[in-house]
Amino acid sequence: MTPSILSHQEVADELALITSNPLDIVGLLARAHHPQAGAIVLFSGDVRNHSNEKSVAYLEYEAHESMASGMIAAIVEEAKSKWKLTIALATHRVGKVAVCESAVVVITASAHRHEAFVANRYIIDKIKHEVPIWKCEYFADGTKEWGGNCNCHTITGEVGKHVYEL
Amino acid sequence: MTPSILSHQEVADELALITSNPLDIVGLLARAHHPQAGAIVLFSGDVRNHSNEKSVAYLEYEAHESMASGMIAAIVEEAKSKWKLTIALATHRVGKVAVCESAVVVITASAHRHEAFVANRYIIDKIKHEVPIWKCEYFADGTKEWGGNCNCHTITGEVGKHVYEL
Amino acid sequence: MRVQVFAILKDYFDKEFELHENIHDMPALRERLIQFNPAAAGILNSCRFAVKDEFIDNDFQLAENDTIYIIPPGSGG
Amino acid sequence: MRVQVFAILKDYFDKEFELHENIHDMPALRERLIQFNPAAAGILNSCRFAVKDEFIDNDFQLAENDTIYIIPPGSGG
Repeated sequence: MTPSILSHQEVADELALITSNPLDIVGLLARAHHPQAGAIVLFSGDVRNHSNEKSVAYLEYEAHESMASGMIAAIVEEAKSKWKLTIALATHRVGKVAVCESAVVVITASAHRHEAFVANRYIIDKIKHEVPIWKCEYFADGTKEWGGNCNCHTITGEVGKHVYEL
Repeated sequence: MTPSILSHQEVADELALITSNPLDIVGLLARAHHPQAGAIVLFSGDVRNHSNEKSVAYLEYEAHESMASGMIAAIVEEAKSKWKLTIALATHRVGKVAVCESAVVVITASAHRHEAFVANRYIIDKIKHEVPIWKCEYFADGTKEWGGNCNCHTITGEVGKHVYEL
Repeated sequence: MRVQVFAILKDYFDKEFELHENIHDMPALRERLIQFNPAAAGILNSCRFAVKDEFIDNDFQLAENDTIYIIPPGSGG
Repeated sequence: MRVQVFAILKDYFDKEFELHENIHDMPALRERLIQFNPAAAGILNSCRFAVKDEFIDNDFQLAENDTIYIIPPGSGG
Protein backbone atom coordinates (compact mmCIF):
# COMPACT_ATOMS: atom_id res chain seq x y z
CA MET A 1 0.00 0.00 0.00
CA THR A 2 1.22 3.47 -0.83
CA PRO A 3 0.57 6.23 1.67
CA SER A 4 -2.49 8.17 0.63
CA ILE A 5 -2.32 11.89 0.08
CA LEU A 6 -5.20 13.49 1.89
CA SER A 7 -6.87 16.69 0.81
CA HIS A 8 -7.45 19.35 3.49
CA GLN A 9 -11.07 18.29 3.71
CA GLU A 10 -10.18 14.66 4.28
CA VAL A 11 -7.70 15.53 7.01
CA ALA A 12 -10.29 17.70 8.72
CA ASP A 13 -12.80 14.90 8.54
CA GLU A 14 -10.51 12.65 10.56
CA LEU A 15 -10.34 15.10 13.46
CA ALA A 16 -11.72 13.86 16.78
CA LEU A 17 -14.42 16.38 17.71
CA ILE A 18 -14.40 15.21 21.32
CA THR A 19 -11.22 13.89 22.85
CA SER A 20 -9.73 13.14 26.25
CA ASN A 21 -6.22 13.88 24.94
CA PRO A 22 -4.47 17.26 25.20
CA LEU A 23 -5.34 19.44 22.20
CA ASP A 24 -2.49 19.73 19.71
CA ILE A 25 -2.99 23.38 18.78
CA VAL A 26 0.15 23.49 16.67
CA GLY A 27 -0.88 20.43 14.70
CA LEU A 28 -4.38 21.81 14.23
CA LEU A 29 -3.03 25.15 13.05
CA ALA A 30 -0.72 23.41 10.58
CA ARG A 31 -3.82 21.96 8.90
CA ALA A 32 -5.27 25.41 8.43
CA HIS A 33 -2.76 26.90 6.01
CA HIS A 34 -4.49 26.70 2.68
CA PRO A 35 -3.43 28.41 -0.54
CA GLN A 36 -6.86 30.01 -0.95
CA ALA A 37 -7.08 31.23 2.64
CA GLY A 38 -6.02 34.81 3.21
CA ALA A 39 -7.17 34.84 6.81
CA ILE A 40 -6.95 32.27 9.59
CA VAL A 41 -8.59 32.79 12.98
CA LEU A 42 -7.87 30.44 15.87
CA PHE A 43 -9.76 30.47 19.16
CA SER A 44 -8.49 28.58 22.17
CA GLY A 45 -10.56 28.35 25.34
CA ASP A 46 -8.06 27.91 28.16
CA VAL A 47 -8.50 26.95 31.79
CA ARG A 48 -7.95 29.96 34.08
CA ASN A 49 -6.37 29.76 37.52
CA HIS A 50 -9.18 31.77 39.08
CA SER A 51 -12.95 31.68 38.80
CA ASN A 52 -15.48 33.52 40.94
CA GLU A 53 -12.52 34.78 42.99
CA LYS A 54 -11.51 31.24 43.95
CA SER A 55 -8.27 29.49 43.07
CA VAL A 56 -8.87 26.75 40.49
CA ALA A 57 -7.05 23.42 40.80
CA TYR A 58 -8.32 21.94 37.53
CA LEU A 59 -11.45 21.52 35.44
CA GLU A 60 -13.27 18.40 34.43
CA TYR A 61 -15.44 18.29 31.33
CA GLU A 62 -18.24 15.80 30.82
CA ALA A 63 -20.11 15.29 27.55
CA HIS A 64 -22.92 13.32 26.01
CA GLU A 65 -20.27 12.30 23.53
CA SER A 66 -22.25 11.00 20.56
CA MET A 67 -24.65 13.97 20.63
CA ALA A 68 -21.81 16.44 21.19
CA SER A 69 -19.75 15.08 18.29
CA GLY A 70 -22.71 15.18 15.95
CA MET A 71 -23.68 18.70 16.97
CA ILE A 72 -20.13 20.09 16.68
CA ALA A 73 -19.81 18.54 13.22
CA ALA A 74 -23.13 20.10 12.18
CA ILE A 75 -22.26 23.55 13.56
CA VAL A 76 -18.88 23.51 11.80
CA GLU A 77 -20.44 22.41 8.50
CA GLU A 78 -23.17 25.04 8.78
CA ALA A 79 -20.60 27.79 9.36
CA LYS A 80 -18.35 26.51 6.60
CA SER A 81 -21.11 26.67 4.06
CA LYS A 82 -22.70 29.90 5.34
CA TRP A 83 -19.43 31.90 5.21
CA LYS A 84 -17.76 29.93 2.37
CA LEU A 85 -14.81 29.01 4.58
CA THR A 86 -11.81 27.18 3.14
CA ILE A 87 -11.20 25.51 6.51
CA ALA A 88 -13.38 25.07 9.58
CA LEU A 89 -12.63 22.76 12.46
CA ALA A 90 -13.41 22.47 16.14
CA THR A 91 -12.41 20.06 18.85
CA HIS A 92 -13.31 19.89 22.55
CA ARG A 93 -11.64 18.06 25.39
CA VAL A 94 -13.39 15.96 27.98
CA GLY A 95 -12.04 14.73 31.31
CA LYS A 96 -9.54 16.56 33.48
CA VAL A 97 -7.96 19.71 32.00
CA ALA A 98 -5.20 21.60 33.82
CA VAL A 99 -4.79 25.36 34.25
CA CYS A 100 -3.35 26.97 31.09
CA GLU A 101 -4.36 23.97 29.00
CA SER A 102 -6.79 24.38 26.16
CA ALA A 103 -10.29 22.90 26.57
CA VAL A 104 -11.60 23.80 23.14
CA VAL A 105 -10.10 24.98 19.86
CA VAL A 106 -11.90 26.45 16.84
CA ILE A 107 -10.08 27.30 13.61
CA THR A 108 -11.63 29.08 10.63
CA ALA A 109 -10.02 30.21 7.39
CA SER A 110 -11.43 32.25 4.53
CA ALA A 111 -10.33 34.39 1.61
CA HIS A 112 -10.87 37.62 3.58
CA ARG A 113 -10.77 38.16 7.33
CA HIS A 114 -14.34 39.23 8.08
CA GLU A 115 -15.78 35.78 7.39
CA ALA A 116 -13.12 33.94 9.41
CA PHE A 117 -13.73 36.17 12.45
CA VAL A 118 -17.54 36.06 12.35
CA ALA A 119 -17.68 32.32 11.68
CA ASN A 120 -15.21 31.51 14.45
CA ARG A 121 -17.25 33.45 17.01
CA TYR A 122 -20.44 31.83 15.75
CA ILE A 123 -19.01 28.32 16.14
CA ILE A 124 -17.63 28.82 19.65
CA ASP A 125 -20.81 30.55 20.89
CA LYS A 126 -22.96 27.70 19.58
CA ILE A 127 -20.66 25.07 21.07
CA LYS A 128 -20.62 26.75 24.48
CA HIS A 129 -24.38 27.32 24.62
CA GLU A 130 -25.93 24.40 22.78
CA VAL A 131 -23.66 21.36 22.72
CA PRO A 132 -24.06 18.92 25.66
CA ILE A 133 -20.65 19.46 27.25
CA TRP A 134 -20.41 20.61 30.86
CA LYS A 135 -17.54 21.81 32.95
CA CYS A 136 -17.00 21.22 36.65
CA GLU A 137 -14.54 23.51 38.41
CA TYR A 138 -12.46 21.90 41.13
CA PHE A 139 -11.07 24.56 43.46
CA ALA A 140 -7.87 24.57 45.48
CA ASP A 141 -9.95 24.57 48.69
CA GLY A 142 -11.40 21.16 47.79
CA THR A 143 -14.85 22.41 46.74
CA LYS A 144 -16.31 21.95 43.27
CA GLU A 145 -18.91 23.72 41.19
CA TRP A 146 -20.74 22.70 38.03
CA GLY A 147 -20.76 25.39 35.37
CA GLY A 148 -24.11 26.33 33.95
CA ASN A 149 -23.51 29.88 32.90
CA CYS A 150 -25.88 29.66 30.00
CA ASN A 151 -28.96 31.18 31.56
CA CYS A 152 -30.26 32.35 28.21
CA HIS A 153 -33.67 30.80 28.84
CA THR A 154 -34.23 33.24 31.70
CA ILE A 155 -33.90 36.04 29.12
CA THR A 156 -35.40 34.43 26.02
CA GLY A 157 -38.19 32.71 27.96
CA GLU A 158 -37.60 29.42 26.16
CA VAL A 159 -35.38 26.48 27.08
CA GLY A 160 -32.86 25.94 24.26
CA LYS A 161 -33.27 29.45 22.83
CA HIS A 162 -30.21 31.65 23.26
CA VAL A 163 -29.59 35.36 23.50
CA TYR A 164 -27.84 35.48 20.12
CA GLU A 165 -31.00 34.14 18.47
CA LEU A 166 -33.13 37.10 19.60
CA MET B 1 25.22 35.61 34.71
CA THR B 2 22.19 33.51 35.39
CA PRO B 3 19.51 33.33 32.72
CA SER B 4 16.78 35.81 33.56
CA ILE B 5 13.21 34.69 33.93
CA LEU B 6 11.02 37.00 31.90
CA SER B 7 7.43 37.81 32.74
CA HIS B 8 4.88 37.58 29.92
CA GLN B 9 4.96 41.34 29.55
CA GLU B 10 8.73 41.44 29.20
CA VAL B 11 8.72 38.69 26.60
CA ALA B 12 6.04 40.51 24.63
CA ASP B 13 8.05 43.71 24.78
CA GLU B 14 10.98 42.03 23.05
CA LEU B 15 8.89 41.05 20.05
CA ALA B 16 9.92 42.53 16.71
CA LEU B 17 6.85 44.39 15.46
CA ILE B 18 8.25 44.51 11.92
CA THR B 19 10.49 41.73 10.69
CA SER B 20 11.86 40.33 7.45
CA ASN B 21 12.02 36.83 8.97
CA PRO B 22 9.26 34.21 8.64
CA LEU B 23 6.72 34.59 11.44
CA ASP B 24 7.04 31.91 14.10
CA ILE B 25 3.32 31.44 14.80
CA VAL B 26 3.91 28.52 17.11
CA GLY B 27 6.44 30.45 19.17
CA LEU B 28 4.11 33.45 19.30
CA LEU B 29 1.21 31.31 20.40
CA ALA B 30 3.32 29.71 23.12
CA ARG B 31 3.75 33.18 24.66
CA ALA B 32 0.01 33.64 24.82
CA HIS B 33 -0.92 30.94 27.33
CA HIS B 34 -1.43 32.84 30.54
CA PRO B 35 -3.02 31.54 33.75
CA GLN B 36 -5.51 34.41 33.82
CA ALA B 37 -6.49 34.08 30.17
CA GLY B 38 -9.60 32.04 29.47
CA ALA B 39 -9.67 32.94 25.79
CA ILE B 40 -6.96 33.28 23.19
CA VAL B 41 -7.65 34.53 19.66
CA LEU B 42 -5.00 34.33 16.96
CA PHE B 43 -5.31 35.97 13.55
CA SER B 44 -2.92 35.11 10.74
CA GLY B 45 -3.02 36.99 7.44
CA ASP B 46 -1.72 34.56 4.85
CA VAL B 47 -0.65 35.04 1.26
CA ARG B 48 -3.22 33.57 -1.13
CA ASN B 49 -2.36 31.92 -4.43
CA HIS B 50 -4.94 33.98 -6.29
CA SER B 51 -5.88 37.65 -6.27
CA ASN B 52 -8.18 39.44 -8.69
CA GLU B 53 -8.42 36.15 -10.58
CA LYS B 54 -4.69 36.11 -11.28
CA SER B 55 -2.21 33.52 -10.08
CA VAL B 56 0.08 35.00 -7.39
CA ALA B 57 3.80 34.14 -7.41
CA TYR B 58 4.64 35.95 -4.14
CA LEU B 59 4.03 39.19 -2.26
CA GLU B 60 6.44 41.84 -1.21
CA TYR B 61 5.72 44.12 1.73
CA GLU B 62 7.29 47.53 2.18
CA ALA B 63 7.06 49.64 5.33
CA HIS B 64 8.07 52.95 6.78
CA GLU B 65 9.59 50.84 9.49
CA SER B 66 10.09 53.25 12.37
CA MET B 67 6.59 54.72 11.98
CA ALA B 68 5.04 51.29 11.47
CA SER B 69 6.69 49.83 14.58
CA GLY B 70 5.62 52.77 16.70
CA MET B 71 2.05 52.66 15.41
CA ILE B 72 1.66 48.91 15.88
CA ALA B 73 2.99 49.21 19.43
CA ALA B 74 0.52 52.02 20.15
CA ILE B 75 -2.46 50.16 18.63
CA VAL B 76 -1.63 47.03 20.63
CA GLU B 77 -1.24 48.99 23.88
CA GLU B 78 -4.48 50.89 23.25
CA ALA B 79 -6.38 47.63 22.70
CA LYS B 80 -4.74 45.97 25.69
CA SER B 81 -5.83 48.72 28.02
CA LYS B 82 -9.27 49.28 26.43
CA TRP B 83 -10.30 45.61 26.69
CA LYS B 84 -8.16 44.70 29.74
CA LEU B 85 -6.32 41.99 27.80
CA THR B 86 -3.86 39.71 29.54
CA ILE B 87 -1.85 39.40 26.32
CA ALA B 88 -1.80 41.44 23.12
CA LEU B 89 0.83 41.20 20.44
CA ALA B 90 1.17 41.83 16.73
CA THR B 91 3.95 41.39 14.25
CA HIS B 92 4.12 42.11 10.51
CA ARG B 93 6.56 40.85 7.91
CA VAL B 94 8.30 42.98 5.32
CA GLY B 95 10.08 41.85 2.18
CA LYS B 96 9.17 38.84 0.09
CA VAL B 97 6.46 36.51 1.50
CA ALA B 98 5.53 33.26 -0.24
CA VAL B 99 2.07 31.79 -0.86
CA CYS B 100 0.69 30.14 2.32
CA GLU B 101 3.14 32.04 4.49
CA SER B 102 1.87 34.42 7.11
CA ALA B 103 2.37 38.15 6.54
CA VAL B 104 0.88 39.35 9.82
CA VAL B 105 -0.07 37.75 13.13
CA VAL B 106 -2.19 39.24 15.92
CA ILE B 107 -2.75 37.44 19.22
CA THR B 108 -5.08 38.60 21.99
CA ALA B 109 -5.97 36.92 25.26
CA SER B 110 -8.51 37.86 27.91
CA ALA B 111 -10.47 36.38 30.78
CA HIS B 112 -13.59 35.91 28.61
CA ARG B 113 -13.81 35.45 24.86
CA HIS B 114 -15.75 38.53 23.80
CA GLU B 115 -12.87 40.92 24.56
CA ALA B 116 -10.24 38.75 22.84
CA PHE B 117 -12.34 38.56 19.63
CA VAL B 118 -13.27 42.25 19.49
CA ALA B 119 -9.77 43.46 20.34
CA ASN B 120 -8.13 41.16 17.80
CA ARG B 121 -10.36 42.44 15.01
CA TYR B 122 -9.75 46.02 16.12
CA ILE B 123 -5.98 45.59 16.03
CA ILE B 124 -5.82 43.94 12.60
CA ASP B 125 -8.25 46.45 11.05
CA LYS B 126 -6.21 49.37 12.35
CA ILE B 127 -2.94 47.81 11.18
CA LYS B 128 -4.30 47.13 7.70
CA HIS B 129 -5.87 50.56 7.26
CA GLU B 130 -3.61 52.95 9.14
CA VAL B 131 -0.08 51.62 9.53
CA PRO B 132 2.36 52.52 6.72
CA ILE B 133 2.90 49.02 5.36
CA TRP B 134 2.12 48.28 1.73
CA LYS B 135 1.89 45.09 -0.23
CA CYS B 136 2.88 44.54 -3.84
CA GLU B 137 1.49 41.45 -5.54
CA TYR B 138 3.79 39.76 -8.02
CA PHE B 139 1.81 37.56 -10.39
CA ALA B 140 2.80 34.38 -12.18
CA ASP B 141 2.47 36.21 -15.53
CA GLY B 142 5.29 38.60 -14.56
CA THR B 143 3.08 41.61 -13.79
CA LYS B 144 2.85 43.32 -10.42
CA GLU B 145 0.28 45.44 -8.63
CA TRP B 146 0.53 47.64 -5.55
CA GLY B 147 -2.24 47.05 -3.06
CA GLY B 148 -4.17 50.09 -1.93
CA ASN B 149 -7.48 48.59 -1.05
CA CYS B 150 -8.14 51.09 1.68
CA ASN B 151 -10.35 53.53 -0.18
CA CYS B 152 -12.06 54.61 3.02
CA HIS B 153 -11.47 58.29 2.23
CA THR B 154 -13.76 58.01 -0.79
CA ILE B 155 -16.53 57.04 1.66
CA THR B 156 -15.62 59.09 4.74
CA GLY B 157 -14.60 62.14 2.70
CA GLU B 158 -11.42 62.58 4.74
CA VAL B 159 -7.92 61.20 4.13
CA GLY B 160 -6.91 59.12 7.15
CA LYS B 161 -10.49 58.60 8.33
CA HIS B 162 -11.74 55.02 7.99
CA VAL B 163 -15.10 53.39 7.59
CA TYR B 164 -14.97 51.84 11.07
CA GLU B 165 -14.69 55.32 12.57
CA LEU B 166 -18.04 56.48 11.16
CA MET C 1 -37.61 3.23 30.35
CA ARG C 2 -34.02 4.12 31.14
CA VAL C 3 -32.96 7.60 32.25
CA GLN C 4 -29.45 9.01 32.08
CA VAL C 5 -28.51 12.35 33.62
CA PHE C 6 -25.42 14.54 33.28
CA ALA C 7 -23.34 17.12 35.08
CA ILE C 8 -25.08 18.91 37.95
CA LEU C 9 -28.08 16.53 37.75
CA LYS C 10 -25.81 13.82 39.17
CA ASP C 11 -25.93 15.77 42.45
CA TYR C 12 -29.71 15.05 42.53
CA PHE C 13 -30.13 11.65 40.84
CA ASP C 14 -28.18 8.50 40.10
CA LYS C 15 -26.31 8.82 36.82
CA GLU C 16 -28.49 6.10 35.28
CA PHE C 17 -31.66 4.48 36.48
CA GLU C 18 -34.71 2.53 35.30
CA LEU C 19 -38.29 3.80 35.59
CA HIS C 20 -41.09 1.25 35.34
CA GLU C 21 -44.11 3.54 35.25
CA ASN C 22 -46.65 4.68 32.73
CA ILE C 23 -44.94 7.83 31.49
CA HIS C 24 -45.67 8.77 27.89
CA ASP C 25 -44.07 12.15 27.31
CA MET C 26 -41.39 14.54 28.50
CA PRO C 27 -43.58 16.83 30.67
CA ALA C 28 -44.85 13.77 32.56
CA LEU C 29 -41.32 12.46 33.04
CA ARG C 30 -40.14 15.83 34.34
CA GLU C 31 -43.07 16.02 36.79
CA ARG C 32 -42.26 12.53 38.08
CA LEU C 33 -38.57 13.40 38.57
CA ILE C 34 -39.51 16.59 40.44
CA GLN C 35 -41.69 14.45 42.74
CA PHE C 36 -38.68 12.21 43.38
CA ASN C 37 -36.48 15.17 44.24
CA PRO C 38 -38.23 18.57 44.55
CA ALA C 39 -34.84 20.31 45.02
CA ALA C 40 -34.09 19.50 41.36
CA ALA C 41 -37.16 21.39 40.06
CA GLY C 42 -35.25 24.54 39.06
CA ILE C 43 -32.55 22.75 37.13
CA LEU C 44 -35.00 20.25 35.53
CA ASN C 45 -37.06 23.15 34.21
CA SER C 46 -34.02 24.47 32.35
CA CYS C 47 -33.05 21.08 30.87
CA ARG C 48 -33.68 19.66 27.45
CA PHE C 49 -34.45 15.99 26.96
CA ALA C 50 -33.07 13.74 24.22
CA VAL C 51 -33.76 10.29 22.79
CA LYS C 52 -31.42 8.59 20.31
CA ASP C 53 -29.12 11.67 20.05
CA GLU C 54 -32.00 13.99 19.13
CA PHE C 55 -33.69 16.57 21.34
CA ILE C 56 -37.38 15.83 21.86
CA ASP C 57 -40.27 18.21 22.38
CA ASN C 58 -43.32 18.02 24.64
CA ASP C 59 -45.28 15.99 22.10
CA PHE C 60 -42.70 13.25 21.55
CA GLN C 61 -44.16 9.88 22.59
CA LEU C 62 -41.81 7.94 24.85
CA ALA C 63 -41.61 4.17 24.39
CA GLU C 64 -41.01 1.64 27.14
CA ASN C 65 -37.56 0.70 25.82
CA ASP C 66 -36.31 4.27 25.18
CA THR C 67 -33.28 5.70 26.95
CA ILE C 68 -33.95 9.35 27.81
CA TYR C 69 -30.99 11.67 28.25
CA ILE C 70 -31.53 14.77 30.39
CA ILE C 71 -29.36 17.62 29.17
CA PRO C 72 -28.67 20.60 31.49
CA PRO C 73 -27.75 23.98 29.96
CA GLY C 74 -24.25 24.30 28.49
CA SER C 75 -21.46 26.25 30.12
CA GLY C 76 -22.31 29.34 28.07
CA GLY C 77 -19.71 31.99 28.88
CA MET D 1 13.98 69.63 2.11
CA ARG D 2 14.17 65.93 1.50
CA VAL D 3 11.21 63.87 0.25
CA GLN D 4 10.83 60.11 0.56
CA VAL D 5 7.99 58.20 -1.11
CA PHE D 6 6.73 54.66 -0.69
CA ALA D 7 4.96 51.86 -2.48
CA ILE D 8 2.97 52.88 -5.55
CA LEU D 9 4.40 56.41 -5.43
CA LYS D 10 7.74 54.93 -6.53
CA ASP D 11 6.07 54.34 -9.92
CA TYR D 12 5.72 58.15 -10.20
CA PHE D 13 8.74 59.59 -8.36
CA ASP D 14 12.26 58.64 -7.30
CA LYS D 15 12.21 56.92 -3.95
CA GLU D 16 14.11 59.85 -2.39
CA PHE D 17 14.89 63.30 -3.69
CA GLU D 18 15.80 66.82 -2.59
CA LEU D 19 13.60 69.88 -3.16
CA HIS D 20 15.26 73.29 -2.95
CA GLU D 21 12.22 75.54 -3.19
CA ASN D 22 10.24 77.80 -0.93
CA ILE D 23 7.62 75.34 0.23
CA HIS D 24 6.25 75.92 3.72
CA ASP D 25 3.41 73.49 4.19
CA MET D 26 1.96 70.20 3.04
CA PRO D 27 -0.69 71.55 0.60
CA ALA D 28 2.01 73.54 -1.20
CA LEU D 29 4.30 70.49 -1.36
CA ARG D 30 1.49 68.34 -2.74
CA GLU D 31 0.67 70.96 -5.40
CA ARG D 32 4.32 71.10 -6.44
CA LEU D 33 4.56 67.32 -6.74
CA ILE D 34 1.39 67.22 -8.84
CA GLN D 35 2.99 69.80 -11.15
CA PHE D 36 6.03 67.51 -11.48
CA ASN D 37 3.85 64.55 -12.37
CA PRO D 38 0.14 65.24 -12.98
CA ALA D 39 -0.54 61.49 -13.33
CA ALA D 40 0.16 61.17 -9.58
CA ALA D 41 -2.58 63.66 -8.60
CA GLY D 42 -5.13 61.01 -7.67
CA ILE D 43 -2.83 59.01 -5.46
CA LEU D 44 -1.23 62.12 -3.89
CA ASN D 45 -4.67 63.37 -2.87
CA SER D 46 -5.24 60.16 -0.89
CA CYS D 47 -1.84 60.25 0.84
CA ARG D 48 -0.89 61.43 4.27
CA PHE D 49 2.39 63.22 4.94
CA ALA D 50 4.71 62.66 7.89
CA VAL D 51 7.73 64.34 9.47
CA LYS D 52 9.82 62.70 12.19
CA ASP D 53 7.49 59.67 12.42
CA GLU D 54 4.39 61.82 12.99
CA PHE D 55 1.61 62.58 10.54
CA ILE D 56 1.34 66.31 9.82
CA ASP D 57 -1.71 68.39 9.00
CA ASN D 58 -2.21 71.27 6.55
CA ASP D 59 -0.99 73.84 9.08
CA PHE D 60 2.30 72.15 9.95
CA GLN D 61 5.22 74.45 9.01
CA LEU D 62 7.88 72.61 7.02
CA ALA D 63 11.51 73.49 7.73
CA GLU D 64 14.32 73.52 5.17
CA ASN D 65 16.07 70.52 6.77
CA ASP D 66 12.96 68.37 7.27
CA THR D 67 12.55 64.98 5.62
CA ILE D 68 8.95 64.57 4.50
CA TYR D 69 7.56 61.04 4.12
CA ILE D 70 4.61 60.58 1.78
CA ILE D 71 2.38 57.78 2.98
CA PRO D 72 -0.11 56.17 0.55
CA PRO D 73 -3.21 54.42 1.93
CA GLY D 74 -2.65 51.05 3.61
CA SER D 75 -3.65 47.76 2.06
CA GLY D 76 -7.00 47.86 3.84
CA GLY D 77 -8.76 44.57 3.11
